[in-house]
Amino acid sequence: MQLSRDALLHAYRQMATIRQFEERLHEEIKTGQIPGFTHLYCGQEAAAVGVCEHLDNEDMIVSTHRGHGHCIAKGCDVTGMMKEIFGKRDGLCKGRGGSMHIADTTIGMLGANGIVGAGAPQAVGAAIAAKLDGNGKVAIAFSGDGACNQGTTFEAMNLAVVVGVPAIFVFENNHYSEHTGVGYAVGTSRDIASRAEAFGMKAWRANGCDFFDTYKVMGELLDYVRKEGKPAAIELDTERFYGHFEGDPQRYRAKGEVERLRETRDALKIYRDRVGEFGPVDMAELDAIDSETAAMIDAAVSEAQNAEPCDPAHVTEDVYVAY
Amino acid sequence: MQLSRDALLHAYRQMATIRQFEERLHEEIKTGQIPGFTHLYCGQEAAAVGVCEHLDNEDMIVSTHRGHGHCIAKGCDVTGMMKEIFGKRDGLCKGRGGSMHIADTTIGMLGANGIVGAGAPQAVGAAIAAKLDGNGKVAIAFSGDGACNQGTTFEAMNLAVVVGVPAIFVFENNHYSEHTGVGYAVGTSRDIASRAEAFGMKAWRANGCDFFDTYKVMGELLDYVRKEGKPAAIELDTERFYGHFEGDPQRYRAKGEVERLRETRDALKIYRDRVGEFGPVDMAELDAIDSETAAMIDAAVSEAQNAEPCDPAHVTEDVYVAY
Amino acid sequence: MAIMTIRDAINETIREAMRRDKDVIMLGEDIAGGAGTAGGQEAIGGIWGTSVGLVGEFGPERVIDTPISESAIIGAAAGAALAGKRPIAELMFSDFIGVCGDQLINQIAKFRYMFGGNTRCPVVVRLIYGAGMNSGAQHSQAFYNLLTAIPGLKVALPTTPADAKGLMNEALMGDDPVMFFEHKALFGKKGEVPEGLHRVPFGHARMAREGGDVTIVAFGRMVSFAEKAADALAEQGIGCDVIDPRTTSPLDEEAILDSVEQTGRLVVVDESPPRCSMATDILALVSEKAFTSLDAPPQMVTAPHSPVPFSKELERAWVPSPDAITAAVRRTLDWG
Amino acid sequence: MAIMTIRDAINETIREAMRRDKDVIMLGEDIAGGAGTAGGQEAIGGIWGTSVGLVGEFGPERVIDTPISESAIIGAAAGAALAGKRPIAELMFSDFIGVCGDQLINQIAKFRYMFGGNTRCPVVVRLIYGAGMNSGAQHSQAFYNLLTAIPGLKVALPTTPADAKGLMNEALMGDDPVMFFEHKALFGKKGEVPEGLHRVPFGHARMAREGGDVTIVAFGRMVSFAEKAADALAEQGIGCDVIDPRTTSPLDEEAILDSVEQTGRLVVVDESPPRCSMATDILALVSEKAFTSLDAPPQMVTAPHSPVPFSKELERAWVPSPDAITAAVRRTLDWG
Ligand SMILES: Cc1ncc(C[n+]2csc(CCOP(=O)(O)OP(=O)(O)O)c2C)c(N)n1
Ligand SMILES: Cc1ncc(C[n+]2csc(CCOP(=O)(O)OP(=O)(O)O)c2C)c(N)n1
Ligand SMILES: [Mg+2]
Ligand SMILES: [Mg+2]
Repeated sequence: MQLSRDALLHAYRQMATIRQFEERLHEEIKTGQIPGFTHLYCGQEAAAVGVCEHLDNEDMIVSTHRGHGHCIAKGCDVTGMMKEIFGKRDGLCKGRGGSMHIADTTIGMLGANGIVGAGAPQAVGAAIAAKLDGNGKVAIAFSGDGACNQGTTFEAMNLAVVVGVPAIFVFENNHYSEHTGVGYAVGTSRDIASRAEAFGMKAWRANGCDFFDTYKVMGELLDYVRKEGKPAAIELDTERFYGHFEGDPQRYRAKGEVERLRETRDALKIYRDRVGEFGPVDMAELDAIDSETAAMIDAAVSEAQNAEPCDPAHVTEDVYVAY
Repeated sequence: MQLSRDALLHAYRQMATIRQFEERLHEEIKTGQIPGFTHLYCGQEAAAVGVCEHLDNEDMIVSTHRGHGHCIAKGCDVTGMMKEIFGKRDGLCKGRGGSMHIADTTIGMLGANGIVGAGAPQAVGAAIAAKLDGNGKVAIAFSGDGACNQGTTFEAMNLAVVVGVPAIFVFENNHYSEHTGVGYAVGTSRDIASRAEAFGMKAWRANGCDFFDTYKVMGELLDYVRKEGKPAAIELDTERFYGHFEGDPQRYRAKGEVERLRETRDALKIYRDRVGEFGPVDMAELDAIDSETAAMIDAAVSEAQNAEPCDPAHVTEDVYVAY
Repeated sequence: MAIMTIRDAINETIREAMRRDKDVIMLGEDIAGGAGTAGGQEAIGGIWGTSVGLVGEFGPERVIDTPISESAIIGAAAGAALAGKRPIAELMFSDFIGVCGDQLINQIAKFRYMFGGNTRCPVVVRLIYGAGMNSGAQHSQAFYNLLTAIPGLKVALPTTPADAKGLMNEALMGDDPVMFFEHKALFGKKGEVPEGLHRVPFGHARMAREGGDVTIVAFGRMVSFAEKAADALAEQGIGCDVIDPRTTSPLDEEAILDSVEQTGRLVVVDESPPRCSMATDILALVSEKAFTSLDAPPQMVTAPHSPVPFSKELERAWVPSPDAITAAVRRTLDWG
Repeated sequence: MAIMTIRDAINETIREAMRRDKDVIMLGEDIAGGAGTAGGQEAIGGIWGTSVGLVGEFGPERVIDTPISESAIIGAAAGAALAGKRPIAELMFSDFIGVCGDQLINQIAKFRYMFGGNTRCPVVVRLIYGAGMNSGAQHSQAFYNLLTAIPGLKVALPTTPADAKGLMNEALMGDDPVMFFEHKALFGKKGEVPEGLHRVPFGHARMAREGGDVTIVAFGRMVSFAEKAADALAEQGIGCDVIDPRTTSPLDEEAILDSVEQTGRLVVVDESPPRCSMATDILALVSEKAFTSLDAPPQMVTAPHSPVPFSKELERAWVPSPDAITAAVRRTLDWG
């Protein structure tokens, strides 16, 4: 697999943006300016980006409570997201959604979701729409290893097979659902992908900390889905660097686990290590992207900090289109 | 496998009772005396009996909307059931439940259920109780091929594996959910049992129109479950002789399908054909059981017809133990 | 104007909508029927007969038979709506809202609000509901109160063929999610249905009877019971306003308050058990907003606080009766 | 009497119950925490800290961490109860009732009735609820109205540490299913808790304030807001009865009606949106049964008909405030 320089640099920029967005949130949350509870995507960058770099605005994704990475990878406005997470009135969702409910349907981002497992059937519906429109588009449900135990996820996989639509189930296995290990909660004999297979779907597996692996396997999957018009699944082995939510003391981790993961499973490091295999990119170019991204995130944070707060008078707006 | 004469005759009596109960209901429903809608179990007798002949009163089962067969096989009072289905005040559930809600927890029959898929997690809970009580008992969820698409069923299988309890999932595949074929609704690559396997469970398969096959395979399964304390599943290939509910015009059937099934897949015929392999039983004994059963069903029907109707004054009784 | 049943009015309205708008699609269990069988598709047309002929005309891509997976049905409808479609999802019994409740109350109802107002989720969920056919505790409930309680959902309950058409058209042409409750005992009810694109705006009550002495607000099948009671009372010289709100969310508060201002007497008839019901909703509305108009304690005629029983005698005692309505009207008149 | 938080009162009460009765078991997500991890069990003790130490004392057979499968959690609790256990099932957020709604409303609630009265299903479902922590539309709701509407369920909402203990003990010693709502903003609230087997019978309201001029009925966290309002009003010489019903099903109608008979004025404070809410339930009760006692229109102070918003300013505007309560009290006094 060879990639164009543009493609290589874009993918890196996307991952760097997610990483820096999340690392910065981790700091900002400590200051008490960010309301509610926040789930950081740090560590899983290669998963979102490895999937979404294949998509355009008409492909659709449905996300989870840990949605910042998916949103950025799908192209949501980063400043708008930052403002939303700070709860500001011109945030991407007018401060009404917050971290767990960011969406931009105009670019095929159908929504982060606070209900574990709720998104999977929605992706099937979006895929039904895509099939009817006959535009070759796909709909993707991101789910965690925990979400793969929710009945809706199973129903969705079965329904997708029955109706034969281009729905794709991306399982990001970061080995934890909250404070519980995947080895406990997923009682399956093999892995999550094998569950999808039992529903009559083709399933792939990839290293969700390695952009190149995820991107390549996802490409094969998409070729299959676009050609056959059938659903498919992929399990991405990935890692979460922070707690389940910010504030989680993470007593369930092994000693030194996070340090080890940051050493061996860091998507950005792995990208730098491997990028030479896929095209000519200079480390200095990546460094430049890092700096540009840092400046962009800086700007987004200060814009968010200085943005107008929500106006209480707007509390009952947009409940309906017309009532 | 050899069975005692008592065991052989008891199994036949149970199947004959279910058959005649249902055939008689089919006639009585035409007279308009039976309220509501009724799902007949005719054709699946070997499944319920092949499973339940292994159980005693402390083993527990959870049933479905098509529950008469399970109730009888588990030992519910047949006259009480008939009165219940006729909606009489001393019916097994005081006329408040009806065909879809027959239960007798004193003999481990935890309830028929009008909600497809609701029973499976309940069986897991009963199995949790059995494990805590350490009494070697098991809990069984009967489910149809349609119910195996409901999220609750999947969640239940996973939970049973996770907690490691003696829950058994019996899938009666009668090839239809209402008017839809199993080949359509179950999008799985192989069969229903393979879904259970994907959840990390051992699964068996048997001919659910053949008591001997079901009984034998179920015996193996129970040996495994009782020894290992783990859940297991079995898919029973069986047939439904009547419509989904009484009144169903069954236009989805092939021409002559029911006649062919009654010829080749009749549990009682198959029993008579094969019983010689398993022990010495006279056909005349079976004929005698048929006659006794007919008389018993006759008596149950006339008792039900003549029983006191419900008293409207009781409508709000037993909502709570104490309120 | 053609005379037809509610069943046929719904069928025809959906058919016309699907002809008019290729984005209208349907999902549900056995709504075509016969998928994967020797008899083949369209063997059934829905167990209620409301989708007869639709798969033949529009094909299985638009009239989608689903497995028994209500969460996936409503979830898929939600996703298809976010992607620009106008799905009609059928819940064979409204009793099944618990099986797919999250997709209704946390998803469809909230997308627009929590996503900042840029999203539309025009799903129409058809919920077949109601007691009276001895279907037992799990197949007889009238859960419109539970969904009326949820901001973001609209709730319609047609009681005539004309309203079935008009409200369905309104639902299918609006941009909000609509919970469309169809009473199983009303499917066979006949009446005149206007031709063409007949629409009934939400939030506009229908005055089923005008009388002026007592206001009766009734929901769904209870409207006809209230009419029966009103007719009997009329013979005794007592005039009842019978108000059929047609939608509970939005609710035509004005029609109710106006009538009570004139009559001073209110009876609300609701097929649900009493607690946190539409009956309490209307009593609260009137006592808060038309307090001085009330000349007698407002009355609720509801099912009791119990599940729906199976047997004929018990179910008959459970469902509110025309007699109970008459008695309640009399109580308001005999007051003080 | 020890002073402790509601969080600790719940923890201690469950611990004592599990010591007393080996049939009491717990199921939920991360209620022990750390299952299948290097850190090992009891890393957490529930994300609310209410089950700290329990897996250590009673083991993972009785304190069962589950996968994310709410229907299976409640369903398993139901089955275990039918098999003789007394399960406590935790819903991490009451917002998730839609995910497992059927097991609540069609299963647990109805077994006893539809199976003819021979069955007991003593499941206690703990539902952590409420707004005020910027948790957004899907993690902030107060769904006690939806479950109060369901015959067969009991619904408790403790507001003090003593009641948390007393109502939990009552739930665990009774034989009916109980929906036990715990407000997340109240977990840290401290108060005296009686030693020993303290029980608070269901259906008996607590009089949080006695005043005699206006009756305020408030639910859950709103009780403390009502108390705040009452204290402020007391300084202005206005005496409020503040009634904390403690359970909504059964409801202590008498306490409410008695107070209104004396005061003639009613304000109901409810954290839910208005429609088919506990606020409407109480207004209906009072207007039907204490009509002549009312001297002014009864007032509802509720959240608006919208989902719960995320941002601080919006959520603050959404949650009913002590000021809104004070204003409503004044409206009833200024009437006429
Ligand atoms: C229906 C539902 N149940 C429980 C929760 C609480 N919860 C939020 S995230 C989470 C764990 C999800 O694990 P996983 O799917 O692996 O995603 P990850 O957090 O690892 O990204 C849980 C239990 C929820 N939000 N929704
Ligand atoms: C949750 C729910 N959805 C739909 C129904 C309506 N329904 C009753 S039985 C049935 C088909 C069940 O098929 P299967 O599980 O194969 O059982 P069978 O009828 O063949 O015994 C359906 C769809 C229901 N009762 N509950
Ligand atoms: Mg995870
Ligand atoms: Mg079947």
